[in-house]
Amino acid sequence: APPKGGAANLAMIGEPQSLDPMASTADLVGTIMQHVYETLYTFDAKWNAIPMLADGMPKMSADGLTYNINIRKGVKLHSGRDLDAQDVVASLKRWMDMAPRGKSIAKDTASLEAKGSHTLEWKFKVPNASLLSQLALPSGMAAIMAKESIATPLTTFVGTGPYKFKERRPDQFVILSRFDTYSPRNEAASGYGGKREALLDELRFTPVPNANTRVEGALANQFQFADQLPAEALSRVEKGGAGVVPILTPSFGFPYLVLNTKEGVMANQGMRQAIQIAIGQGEMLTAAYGDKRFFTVEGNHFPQGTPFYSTAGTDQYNKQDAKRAKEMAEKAGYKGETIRLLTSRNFEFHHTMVQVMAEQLRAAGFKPEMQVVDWATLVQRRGDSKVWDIYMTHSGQFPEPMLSPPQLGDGAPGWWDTPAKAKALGDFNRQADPTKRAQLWGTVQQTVYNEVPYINVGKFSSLSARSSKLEGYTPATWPFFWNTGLSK
Amino acid sequence: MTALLPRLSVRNLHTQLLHSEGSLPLVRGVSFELFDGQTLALVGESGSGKSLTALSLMRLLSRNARWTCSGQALLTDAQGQVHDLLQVSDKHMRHLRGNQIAMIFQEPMTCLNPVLSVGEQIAESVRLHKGVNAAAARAQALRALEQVEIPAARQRLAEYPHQLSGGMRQRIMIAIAMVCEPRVLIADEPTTALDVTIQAQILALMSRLQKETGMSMLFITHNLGVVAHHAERVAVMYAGQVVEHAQVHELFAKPAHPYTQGLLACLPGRARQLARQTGQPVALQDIPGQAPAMDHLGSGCSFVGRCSVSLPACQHQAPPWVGNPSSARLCHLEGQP
Amino acid sequence: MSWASLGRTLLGRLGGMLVVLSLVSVLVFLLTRLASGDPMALLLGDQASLQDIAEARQRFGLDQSLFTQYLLWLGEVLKGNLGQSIFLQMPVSQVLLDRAEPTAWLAIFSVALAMLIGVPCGIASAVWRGRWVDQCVSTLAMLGASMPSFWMGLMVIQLLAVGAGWFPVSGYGDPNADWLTRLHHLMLPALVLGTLNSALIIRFTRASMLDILSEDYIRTARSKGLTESTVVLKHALRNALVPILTVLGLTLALMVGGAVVTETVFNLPGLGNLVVRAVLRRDYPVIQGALLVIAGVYVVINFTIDVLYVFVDPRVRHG
Amino acid sequence: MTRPLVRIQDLTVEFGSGVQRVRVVRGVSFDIAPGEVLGLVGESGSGKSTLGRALIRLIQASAGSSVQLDGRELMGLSQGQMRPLRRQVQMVFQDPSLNPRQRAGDMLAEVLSTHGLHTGPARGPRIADLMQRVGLKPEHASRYPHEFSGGQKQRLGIARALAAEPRFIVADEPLSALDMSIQAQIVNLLIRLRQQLGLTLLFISHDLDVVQYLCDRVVVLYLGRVMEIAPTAALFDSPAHPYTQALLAAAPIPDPSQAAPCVHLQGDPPSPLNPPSGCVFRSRCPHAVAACADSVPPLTPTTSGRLVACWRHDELN
Amino acid sequence: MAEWRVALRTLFARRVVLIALVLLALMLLMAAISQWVLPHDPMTMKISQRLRAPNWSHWSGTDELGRDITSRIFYGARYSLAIGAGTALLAVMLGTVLGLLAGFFKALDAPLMRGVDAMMAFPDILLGIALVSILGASPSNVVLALTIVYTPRVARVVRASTLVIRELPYVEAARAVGVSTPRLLGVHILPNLMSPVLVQLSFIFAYALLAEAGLSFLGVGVGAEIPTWGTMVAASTQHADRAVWTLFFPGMAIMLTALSLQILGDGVRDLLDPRLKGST
Ligand SMILES: Nc1ncnc2c1ncn2[C@@H]1O[C@H](COP(=O)(O)OP(=O)(O)OP(=O)(O)O)[C@@H](O)[C@H]1O
Ligand SMILES: Nc1ncnc2c1ncn2[C@@H]1O[C@H](COP(=O)(O)OP(=O)(O)OP(=O)(O)O)[C@@H](O)[C@H]1O
Ligand SMILES: [Mg+2]
Ligand SMILES: [Mg+2]
Repeated sequence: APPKGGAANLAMIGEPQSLDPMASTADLVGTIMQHVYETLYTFDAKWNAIPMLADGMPKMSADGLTYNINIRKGVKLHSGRDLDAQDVVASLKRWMDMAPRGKSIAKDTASLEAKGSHTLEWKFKVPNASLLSQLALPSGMAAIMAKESIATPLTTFVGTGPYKFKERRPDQFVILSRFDTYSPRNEAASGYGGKREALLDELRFTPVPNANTRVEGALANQFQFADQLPAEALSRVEKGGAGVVPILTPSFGFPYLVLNTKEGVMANQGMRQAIQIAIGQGEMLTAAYGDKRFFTVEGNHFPQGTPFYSTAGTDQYNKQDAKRAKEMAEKAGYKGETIRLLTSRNFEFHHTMVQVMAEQLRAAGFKPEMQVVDWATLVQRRGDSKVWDIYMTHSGQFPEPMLSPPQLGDGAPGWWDTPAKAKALGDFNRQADPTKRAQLWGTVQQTVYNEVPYINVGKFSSLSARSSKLEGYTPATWPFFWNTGLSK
Repeated sequence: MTALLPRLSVRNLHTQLLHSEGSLPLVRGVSFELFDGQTLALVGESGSGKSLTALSLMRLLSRNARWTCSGQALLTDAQGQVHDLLQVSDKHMRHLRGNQIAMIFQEPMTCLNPVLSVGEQIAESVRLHKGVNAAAARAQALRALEQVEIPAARQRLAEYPHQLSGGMRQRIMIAIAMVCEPRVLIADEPTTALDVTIQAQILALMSRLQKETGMSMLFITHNLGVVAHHAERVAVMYAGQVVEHAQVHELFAKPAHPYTQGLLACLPGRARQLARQTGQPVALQDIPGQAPAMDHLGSGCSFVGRCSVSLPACQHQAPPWVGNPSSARLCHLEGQP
Repeated sequence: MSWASLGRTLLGRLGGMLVVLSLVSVLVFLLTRLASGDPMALLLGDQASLQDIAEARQRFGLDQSLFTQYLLWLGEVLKGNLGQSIFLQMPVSQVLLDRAEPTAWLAIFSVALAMLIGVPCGIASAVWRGRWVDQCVSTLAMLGASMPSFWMGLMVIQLLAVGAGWFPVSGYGDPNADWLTRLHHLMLPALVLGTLNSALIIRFTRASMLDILSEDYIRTARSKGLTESTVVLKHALRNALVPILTVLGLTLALMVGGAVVTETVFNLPGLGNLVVRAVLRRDYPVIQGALLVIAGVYVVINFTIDVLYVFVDPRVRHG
Repeated sequence: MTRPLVRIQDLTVEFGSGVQRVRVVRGVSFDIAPGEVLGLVGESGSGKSTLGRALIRLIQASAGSSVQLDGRELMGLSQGQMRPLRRQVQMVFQDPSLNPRQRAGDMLAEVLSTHGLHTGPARGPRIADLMQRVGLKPEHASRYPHEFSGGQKQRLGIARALAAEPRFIVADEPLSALDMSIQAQIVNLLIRLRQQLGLTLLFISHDLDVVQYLCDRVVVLYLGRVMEIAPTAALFDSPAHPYTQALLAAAPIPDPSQAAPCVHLQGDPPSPLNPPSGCVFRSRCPHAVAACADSVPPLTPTTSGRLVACWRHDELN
Repeated sequence: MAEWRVALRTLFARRVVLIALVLLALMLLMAAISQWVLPHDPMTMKISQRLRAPNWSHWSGTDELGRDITSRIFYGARYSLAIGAGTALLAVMLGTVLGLLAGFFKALDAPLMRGVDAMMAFPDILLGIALVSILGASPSNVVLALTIVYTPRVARVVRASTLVIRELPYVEAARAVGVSTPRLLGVHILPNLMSPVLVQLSFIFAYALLAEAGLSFLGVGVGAEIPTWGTMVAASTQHADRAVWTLFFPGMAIMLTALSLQILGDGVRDLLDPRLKGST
């Protein structure tokens, strides 16, 4: 086992938006705060939701509308007190109040109450198949916190995690220190679940927005862990000697293009389909990542071997057929209007892919116009249906379709809202049986390929690097550092 | 008159400005002798090379341009040793400058360092040349200030140039030049920037100091009134050359060179005098035209274009010196015109 | 008259300074608020709905009119309260204070380095104007002023930090690092900034020395028989002190916020870096506070220089 | 006596404000008759140029001042109202007063077009005529100022003043930047123009020699106040005011056989910031008594059209 | 005429100035004719050719999209030079007008100059960032933003010169003649302060080039797919460790151009230096 003690410098991609895991859905917030706060359920190595603070899986009523969840006894909060059902209810209510995912759960919730000191009862109006995944997700986390610490904004961070919050100096570091009386589970560690043990005395999350600097710092052994390195850095990290170890996580996430179905040229479904035919995702990914190990050109939204793997509609993927696209556009009544491509430079790969795409569209006779703004502006602008036609973004590759992209839900930019969508997703979400649900996903995916509210570009891997001294590290979408130690 | 030793003897001084396309002769064969206790006035119009002559002797020509100097400038110091100012090493020259030969400049407003106190500016020269300590140097500086008749001298030592009036500053300049009791003082238009009443004060002061110390003075000016009263001998410059040497009385009574004659005729005072003598109004005489550009000098006399009595020879032949050493002119004309 | 009128002059300057500062406050506010982009959208993350964002805007008072927001902000500023960072959830003054240290040290080191390089080089190139020394120094100075600073920073990192391994690549050391470590982290950025800024100082020193060396009083000094070094170092340099002081203050003031690019390249947690990040995440209170402080420091340094003139230049002291 | 062309009454000019306020010209009054050449002399800083500039409204005089041109008051006029009158009053400046980027001909044309004179085809010949009148070749019209010598530049300055066909010219030290031989050329030119055009001239100078030669009457200024006004011959023969006496005595006469100038005045002129009370000259006056400090001596007429401002004038003469 | 010839000869006499001029002329020429002579199309992507080291076909290698860097540098020159020149011209024009007004009309002086002071209190890159974020990323907006950044500097220089020139005798002489105020400003003052302005022009040109690169680096540059040198360098920082040529060559283009401009500016300044006048 890795030794105990020491402090690790962890180079992250930026400053956390907040330390309140409910206030922001940003991954970085979850990555850091999952060490402080725990959730009722979490994911194991195979992306199954397994209990964390919950004692076991929920007891569900026959109609699937009532959940009874028992909470583990004797779990210590950072304040020293034992966790009870009141804390959990208060926390979940806050989550349903603040966090976007929580809000959508709240819409379906009839009531949530503590039943006794360690049990809670959750009643729903409609069945919700994705509940446990939603509760397990570290981003926009349904974090369980001490009820007396609950405030908006949070000023103290009292959770149950293996680390407690020590200090934050903006743009310099967030320091977490070991929680000595942490109450671990007994199961063997798997993914985020099972036994957690804080081996390192201190975790120092250091924001290093410049990717190159993260690379250099990792190579110089200044950081024990460096998150999300550019693909170009792989060969250098590999050659970096014994000191650094690259961590390649395949199918880490997927870039996607959102099309404006509400206003403008893209409101026309025929046009959207034409665009889909015109672009070549393979070329876009190659341009953005270069190294083949970094991306997968495939139209299935979920990787092979996972429950939601389906090839429905993928014959529309990576066509790059300029001639057919031109015909389709003509048929859809395209008259050379400019197609506004909104993208930001904050993620270099967005920018690169949109550049390539613009070329492809041009080749197919479209008139694309790139609007490169900074991320803050993009996020603002995409809320206004008048000012864009297509924008580029990306998401983590999550195990549950409803976690991402938001266009599958209601009201997200793009404003996809058609009878076909309502039908496909309605069926999908009402189905509680996992196998049937997996089949139903094929229909949703087909609908997406038919109506083109968004275009999945493919999958990309992530590259991180750790010092070879950092032992026991398990690659994860939201990197965590329990069970991880520094060898001498 | 007793046979005097020349204190400073300048022979055939040539100063040329070097530039990318060659050189421009600005001082062309200037020679003169400066005797002990005497004042030689150097007069001539603007641009005739008066200042350049002085700066060449001091080896203080502007460093923004490149120059060559040739000729001889023999300075006899207080110990009787002779130095050729144009040949000695830089180090030696620094030793002579301020010590044996000093200079005061035209613009009292800009010639003093604005950020050093008056006392320091005088005393540093003493420390350098007399090798005395700071206190002694200050004492000497104080004495120098008293010598130039500055009221409340002790208090002035600590003041800065901008606190003083123009006349006062020129006195400071004189104090700086005189503090090491040089044998030769070059004064380049020391009063041109001053009012007449102040000018009279400064000139009186300089005469007094000269009498007291017995130094020799090269006095550069274009004010003929000043020349008349403060110089023994005069050298008239035109286009980089001395065109006439004369005793001051002689010069005013019988100007020999046509240029000098023209110059004197220009003076309204003389025209008035003449009018008074003859009893009828006299128009001002003027010299037509203007001095030639130094880069367009022909081989003949440089004054030929403006001369009313020029001969054919003047066009192409350099004029010879006419007359005796104490009174001579550079002219083709024979005898008195 | 001197002290009284001096006081009046300074008082006048002080008044001017206040006018400038209030203009600065308006500018600062306009600059931040006219920018597109929404801090709330960033704060809430990618999954937040438009509805969430609108609610958050209301919570932070961003839905009020610009003018109201300005008045509210100004009122707080006058009370000494720069507000609360949207993104960092702490008082802006606290954030600024945290960042002041690296920036201050960086500014001091790089200005010192720039001076050490710039002043002697500037003097040398003025004294030997037109000679090879001058040609070399001038060309080098201009080369310095022609390099994009991040370009030089990246190059230096590749060479001295990654290649030779003499310096840390980035950052400001561990949270509880001692000052030696800090110094070590500051050396490369200070080297970059110092070299680049020395270009300005060389140029400035050279120009003012050239001016001064052709002054009449330099000829007077030479006519006393002083050695060339005394003439240059005592008579000329003293006079050049005033312009050099000006450029020193200017560089220092500019460095406070102007090291933006270098701080970003080296990931130094300084003020410039803060502003860039705050701009990118539209953290209005921080942008406003930081810009106000940076501009304020600039104005105050300029004022201080004016006051310092009094001690350096007798003409001002007695005039 | 004919009506004066220019009448100055109580002309006062101030610069600065607050404690820094300087009164550079104080209550100056005099007349200039048509065709007269009036000399204005005085030490540097005594306010000669300021007076000249205030006279033609280049700077604003203080309230209460009055300048009449041919009976017409100039002081209340706006700059717009003043512009047509500028045709009648012109100024010649000390060299260099030429725009280095304007050709000589353009400069003259500018004056003509400003006042709408000699429009159309008449303009070219007029410019040539002006150039010739001041002794320049007409073909020089296309030259830039730096292509002229000092004397020629001054001629151009005079040509510019003449172009407007003025009745009155203020010449502010037009000779001081010139060499002696060139000075004579310009003086002769001025005399010739005066004879030909009947110009009235205010001639500012500190060269007493030239003033004596050129002017009909002389005004002596000291620290912004008039000390003495007298016909030239009278002034130079028997200066009445102690200051005038000192001034004349200090000027060296270019003749070694004459007596060397003697030093009448000690010390420097006082600062205009805090002038002496009473008679401004008393701090340097060899004849000053305690009473001189009490009040300002008025300019009183004495013999033969002479005005003197001195309390002790009667005693001393 | 002769004046100009002498001036040019003096300018060319310094070899560095000559070299700088030749370099600038070459840049301009390439920018002008690039589309006909370049070996590769600057915009065509060849993903299979990405990040190739310099070779015979690609003298400066290729970038992350497989585009030829040499071609892009020359093609980008027109944007970079246009941004630099546009900024310099606009800033000089605006600054000249402001400075002239402030220097000439006493009533305007205080208000205008306080505003200028306030603007100058912001470090230029910060002001640039803020302005580009307001205006949005595009070449014209970068020009606009940088113009706003540099105008106050010009205004200060021009004001100082105006204050001096306003008091010069020939301006007074023109007033005495009755010349109208606009003509006074346009004919007598403006042409005579052009020399410092000319020097400013070339310096601001250089600064604008650098500032554009800095803004791009910080992610607020001209944006889009416009190949300015700044965006090229900024994009290359991602690959600098593996493909240093993507950083090196555009950076050199910026540096050499900025250097040439500054040498030129210095040359012009020296030329106008009265201390050197005596030697001509
Ligand atoms: N530093 C210099 N560089 C170039 N030319 C110079 C320099 N100094 C003087 N000259 C030229 O040398 C000539 C003589 O100048 P000098 O200063 O000796 O004249 P001067 O007789 O002293 O005139 P002034 O009475 O105006 O002082 C002039 O034509 C002048 O233009
Ligand atoms: N614009 C101004 N602002 C402030 N003071 C001024 C101004 N112009 C002139 N003065 C002051 O007014 C006084 C008189 O100046 P003026 O130029 O009229 O004197 P002057 O008699 O013409 O002297 P000079 O013979 O030197 O030309 C001087 O003390 C001068 O400093
Ligand atoms: Mg001279
Ligand atoms: Mg005057």
